[in-house]
Amino acid sequence: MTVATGTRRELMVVAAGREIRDGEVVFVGMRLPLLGFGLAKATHAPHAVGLFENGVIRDRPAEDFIYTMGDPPNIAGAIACLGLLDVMSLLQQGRVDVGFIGGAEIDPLGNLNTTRAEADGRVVRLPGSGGGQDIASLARRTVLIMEHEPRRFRPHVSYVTSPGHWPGRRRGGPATLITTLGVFDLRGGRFRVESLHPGVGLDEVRAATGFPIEAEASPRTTKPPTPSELAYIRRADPQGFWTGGPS
Amino acid sequence: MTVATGTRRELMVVAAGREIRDGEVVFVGMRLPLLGFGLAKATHAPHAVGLFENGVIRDRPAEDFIYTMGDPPNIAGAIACLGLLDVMSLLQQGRVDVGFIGGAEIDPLGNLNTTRAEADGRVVRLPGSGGGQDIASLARRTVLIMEHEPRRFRPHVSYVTSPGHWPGRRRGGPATLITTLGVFDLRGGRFRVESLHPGVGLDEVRAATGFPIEAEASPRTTKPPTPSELAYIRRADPQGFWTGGPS
Amino acid sequence: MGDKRRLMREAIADLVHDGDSIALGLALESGIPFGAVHEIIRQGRRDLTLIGPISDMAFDQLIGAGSARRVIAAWVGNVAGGSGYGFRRGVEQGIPRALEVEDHSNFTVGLALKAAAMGLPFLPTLTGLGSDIVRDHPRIRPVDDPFGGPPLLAVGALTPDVTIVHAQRADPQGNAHLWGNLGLTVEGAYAAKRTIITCEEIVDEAVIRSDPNRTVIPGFLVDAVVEAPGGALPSSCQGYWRRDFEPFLSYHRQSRTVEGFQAWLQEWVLGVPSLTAALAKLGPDRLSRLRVEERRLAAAANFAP
Amino acid sequence: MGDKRRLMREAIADLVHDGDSIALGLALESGIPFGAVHEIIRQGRRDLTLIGPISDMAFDQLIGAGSARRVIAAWVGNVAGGSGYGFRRGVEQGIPRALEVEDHSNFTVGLALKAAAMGLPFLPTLTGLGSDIVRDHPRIRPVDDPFGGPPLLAVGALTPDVTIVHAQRADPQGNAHLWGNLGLTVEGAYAAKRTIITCEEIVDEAVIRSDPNRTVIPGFLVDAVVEAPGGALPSSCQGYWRRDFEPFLSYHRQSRTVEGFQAWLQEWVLGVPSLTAALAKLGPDRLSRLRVEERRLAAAANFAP
Repeated sequence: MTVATGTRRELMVVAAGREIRDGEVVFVGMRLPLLGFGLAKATHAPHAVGLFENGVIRDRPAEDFIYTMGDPPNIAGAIACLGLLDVMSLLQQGRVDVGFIGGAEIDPLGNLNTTRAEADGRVVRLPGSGGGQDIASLARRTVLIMEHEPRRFRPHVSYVTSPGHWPGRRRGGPATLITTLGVFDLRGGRFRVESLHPGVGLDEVRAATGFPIEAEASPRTTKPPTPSELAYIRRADPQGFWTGGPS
Repeated sequence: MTVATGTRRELMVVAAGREIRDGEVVFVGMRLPLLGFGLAKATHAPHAVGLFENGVIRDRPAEDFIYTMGDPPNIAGAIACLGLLDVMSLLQQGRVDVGFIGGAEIDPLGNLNTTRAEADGRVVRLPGSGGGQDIASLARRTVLIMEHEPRRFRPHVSYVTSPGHWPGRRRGGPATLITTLGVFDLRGGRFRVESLHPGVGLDEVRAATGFPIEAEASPRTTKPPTPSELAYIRRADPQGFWTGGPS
Repeated sequence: MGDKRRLMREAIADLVHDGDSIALGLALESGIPFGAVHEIIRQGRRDLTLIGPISDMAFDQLIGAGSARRVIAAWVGNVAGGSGYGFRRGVEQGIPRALEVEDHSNFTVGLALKAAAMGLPFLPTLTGLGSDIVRDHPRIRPVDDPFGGPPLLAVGALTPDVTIVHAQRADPQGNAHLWGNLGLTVEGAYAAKRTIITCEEIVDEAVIRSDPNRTVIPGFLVDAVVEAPGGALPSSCQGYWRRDFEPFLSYHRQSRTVEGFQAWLQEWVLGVPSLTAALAKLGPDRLSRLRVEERRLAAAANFAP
Repeated sequence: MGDKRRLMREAIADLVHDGDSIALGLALESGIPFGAVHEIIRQGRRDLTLIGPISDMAFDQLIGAGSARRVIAAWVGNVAGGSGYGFRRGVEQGIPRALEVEDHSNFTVGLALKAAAMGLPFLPTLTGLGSDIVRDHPRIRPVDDPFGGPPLLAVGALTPDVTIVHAQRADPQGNAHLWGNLGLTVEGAYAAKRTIITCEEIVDEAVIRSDPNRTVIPGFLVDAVVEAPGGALPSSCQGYWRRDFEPFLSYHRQSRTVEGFQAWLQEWVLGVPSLTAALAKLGPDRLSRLRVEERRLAAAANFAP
């Protein structure tokens, strides 16, 4: 793919940013969603507020590149530095409109597993929930970010770390899934293609997904980044630390 | 009573100070206990720490006279200014060794009423618990401070604002009662004269107490303030705002 | 997040309605937003539910003025004087109108606000066992320890319609810096549906962002920020105003009778159009005695990345 | 309150015992007390239970060194690299020894510490409903809402034997000033039986008293205060040290194999006598690149009475 339309990860950043509406309170997280938040702030959502689970509240991106949410540039110029329980309490109150979560495995209901997986018969211990379970349980809606690989898309995840759509849910649930291949609408417990990234075909997606998915005969193409969106991303991630890789 | 031995309220301050042991964590409160805390710090308990329910933690008295615990001199030079729930949490943890409470009415079990009293058939609404119920419930021991008047010492208080000794108690309870007439030992739910203030007789005390009290035939006399104790009190309360009145 | 600066009159008119529950005076004896309290009285609000830990004079004034129907608090009176006569007349005689009281301790009213601030229906506690306060209490019930320990009490969540806080400074978006004793201020702001900040100074956002740990109330929880220097007088505001002791005593004396209260109300609230006018009425000498001129600054804290 | 200043070696020797539960890294990726962590390894502690929200490399090192028997955490790994190989070997293969894991989310481990900090047996929450983490969990059970709402989960109290915190500064009595993101630092210090503060600077008590709102851990909760500048490296310490990114990546590479881990352990922990020696090993250029020289000071806050 040419520089003009960006790498797939750049596409994912743009798609993530588009999930944020102006004025919303966003549980941000790191990597692609962090870039998406900054992009949204710089474009269509200037009044969005970002919460980080370490207690940091920001209404604009850090002035320097950060590797973790605790890095000093994420503190300097923050609106507030509170405690973890303060931001989790805001989440539990229902004051957080949208939260971003990633996972190692996903199933059709948007359940995510980040705790333990099986690979060729062996159990692989994954790092764990972090704040994933909390965002999945308590945000008004969630946006999921995944590498689109067959081993990650399973009819049933072996362990539900971050619950998706289930009968007992009281609030929220997965709204959108953004992968390396496309954007999917998960509202109401369905799993529908919303758009495919440029150059990605429906067959490729079905082959990379271990369960049936709904799609129109010829799905829309994910709107590529505008030049100014690309310019923003490349300023924010100059080394391509997060957005480099497969184009 | 002469200046040499001090007013009764000065005696009460000294008695309150003597209830504080070195190194203890003290839930202070205002008026006489505040002076008692300062006196203890200045004499036998240099390492005591004082908590105030507004969230202030001090290890020495305020440098100027304060009318309320929120007055600016009580903040300046404090160790910490936390929230009310932070100090209440320390209290609930059992980290507070001793707390001071006053009341409008008391009964033989050390139950205190600061909510509503009956006077000549009419209900009189009192200000309420403040932190009294919490200190009474949660401190490792409590020291009660009262005006010693018949209408205040009742076989049964009409309303238990701050619980005294009762079967369900899990911790602490009233240890000592300091009144305008003497000092009383309330441990274990008994009500015993420990000492009477200089010039006070047992008959006077019995007449001022609406229920039977235990006492030795000739109770000890409350140890009067030393000159240096008196000097401290008169520096701390130069106008006699709290320690003036009936000598 | 948008500019939330408002005049006191507008903020009270738009955000405080008849019948609302209002939490204020949450820092106990300091930082009581008397400027907002008196504007509420001037605008003739009715049927308010007043929420706080202890209330030093402010609730007594609202009750005496007939603005309140209900009080949810641990202590209502006048810390310097003791009893609050307006509160007593309301409870004992229904003057100027019947007053309901939901009694609490400082801890239980704090836990009620904290439960709401955490988005929970209740928080457990050990305080109050054996007290008459918790008997037949509408917001306090027994709860079992699911881990087999002895039973506790559950304090139900309390969500004020409005919380009013007096802060030292805030930016136009409502991000507020507070220091000194905080009491239940933070819990009250998180718990409320709407929050009004009155403050000594509205400052540039750069001042607030220079110390994010001092921002105990983030602006996205705030609906209006009102620049109201002296808005906590006669209570103190650390670093800005000393406590003005005399008005607490004179109010205590005057309010002993209904007539005395009405005279006080006319002279200090209804007869003055605004906080500014009330402060002017104190006169420059009084104000300069109360204003903190000395500076004892917090030690430097470096936030450079 | 007495002078609590100790050397790192003394503080760890006296206050951290085999079999203890230890909470550390409570501010998540910043302020991780690596100096204390490596001293614990040098002193050969065993059978430790490690408590924290996410752990960025520190738990992985303690596990790889054989110091830990159990982990109570929400996430264990290497934030820059992903998986923690020491953690994986412990869980998957029992290398160097079997490792038990009590899985949590950041919120539930925080509530477990907060319950202990509040002196409660549990705190209720809505998080985790529908998750496999809470199924058959030793510390999480259903609890009814006594006010009739839908059922919640109760998170049982977690009381660490020791909590270790890296602060910017503290006075000799252990009154500690912290700024930047706090994570679960305050809850961990309140919850613990013993607390060790390592800090960039031990300062005169007047510095601490100049800003009591910055004292998030009062000294009477602290057992030892250790002056350990750079004691959080390679993690950051706001206003003092930047994050040293390279060691996280090189440790991630080296620890992929047991041999690589042992080489790292020998070079950076067992082979160096102290934190001071480890910092010297980094060299002056590296240290000066990491040290924050710029000053962006918090806006003045006046505490004058």
